[in-house]
Amino acid sequence: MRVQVRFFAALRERAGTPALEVKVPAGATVAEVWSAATPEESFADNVLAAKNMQYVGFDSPVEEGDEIAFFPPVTGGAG
Amino acid sequence: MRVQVRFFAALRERAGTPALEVKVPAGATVAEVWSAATPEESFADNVLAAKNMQYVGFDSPVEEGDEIAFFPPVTGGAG
Amino acid sequence: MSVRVTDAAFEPWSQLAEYQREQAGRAAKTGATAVFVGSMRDFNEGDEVSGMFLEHYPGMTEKYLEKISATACTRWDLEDSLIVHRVGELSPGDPIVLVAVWSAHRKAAFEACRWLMEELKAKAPFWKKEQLAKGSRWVEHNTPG
Amino acid sequence: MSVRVTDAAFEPWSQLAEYQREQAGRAAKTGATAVFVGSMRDFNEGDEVSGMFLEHYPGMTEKYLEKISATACTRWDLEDSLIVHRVGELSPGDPIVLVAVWSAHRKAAFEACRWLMEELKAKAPFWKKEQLAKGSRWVEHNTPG
Repeated sequence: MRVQVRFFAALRERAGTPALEVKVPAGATVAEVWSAATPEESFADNVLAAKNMQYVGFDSPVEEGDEIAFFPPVTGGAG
Repeated sequence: MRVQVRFFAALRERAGTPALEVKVPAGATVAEVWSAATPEESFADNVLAAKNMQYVGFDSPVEEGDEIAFFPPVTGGAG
Repeated sequence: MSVRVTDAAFEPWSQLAEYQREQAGRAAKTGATAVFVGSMRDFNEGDEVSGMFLEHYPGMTEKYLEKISATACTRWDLEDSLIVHRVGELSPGDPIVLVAVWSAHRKAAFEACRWLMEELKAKAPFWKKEQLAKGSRWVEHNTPG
Repeated sequence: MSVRVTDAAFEPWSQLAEYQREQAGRAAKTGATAVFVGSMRDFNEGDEVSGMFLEHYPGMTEKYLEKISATACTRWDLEDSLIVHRVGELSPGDPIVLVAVWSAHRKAAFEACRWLMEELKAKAPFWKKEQLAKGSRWVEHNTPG
């Protein structure tokens, strides 16, 4: 099945692209999407994931058409 | 000796005047100023006192020319 | 560090804009600003309030507000503070009090702003008299924070 | 309850004045307004910062800010809230974030405002990239509150 992958901030720069589509087997988890999307990066240390714009863990199951986003710890706000 | 007495808010209304001068013996305390200034009010329950614009207790000594203020609990601010 | 007691209606947001303009150049050092604005409600203790008279002790009130502002600067690492308090005749909705604190960090700004409001309500010499449908009454105590 | 993510510079005090004008009539019910404004400093971790790029996740960022605003309304008795957050290219001194909370009582306003800021900093999808004299760097973690 196909899922949409998005990267933000430093991960977007490392991935070299803000978005791509990957194919993963039915029943795949966010961790498998990460591996498919970033074949050169073995570890997902300090990487956060969101599924359809909600935070999820890397063990969360994925469905066809989901948007999976990976990004570093957030640094918004000020003060 | 003479001291200046000031009243605020409900106490000003009860006293019928915002300010008056009283004579008290040397070594008098704020409590004696209260008695001299408000002969009809025996108790000073719920009355705060300031000497020369600083909070003081009723047992605080008073000197010639001091400004002694009496007022109810404060209710400034909002929210 | 500024303290203002005024019998003229004030608009807190334009006061803040103006105050910050006067302090130009500080913005980039500050990082965090915490502000509290208290306004006159049209109800209190179950009654509709149509107007208010706010009395103060000229001289002592300003001294007290300056004292707590200085104390806040020693307890927290603050860049600046501003307290504005209205006196005289007020209408419902009128801003009564503005407390603003500038700091490099939000924790200090939040804590100092709240502390200043509590100290102000606890001991600053102001007294409120409410105008109700049936006459007026002095407010006898402040609500706890 | 309003959430705004904007790539245009904003002036927090005029935003607040304008927002309150839109909500006219509420002032007399509100009593307490607590506000936090966070601005871009010209230093961080010992380095001078000359500019900043603020990235966000369009869609998720707004959803997250709306979620915490709604949660604040269930945890405290609030009349309203406003969150404004800047994105894009910023200069030192520029306001980054505005959080404002309106309530009948100051305790709820203070607590909810601070809680919203902590939730925003902890999880709202924004990322800062600082421009230094020698190149740029992504900020790796937020300061604790």
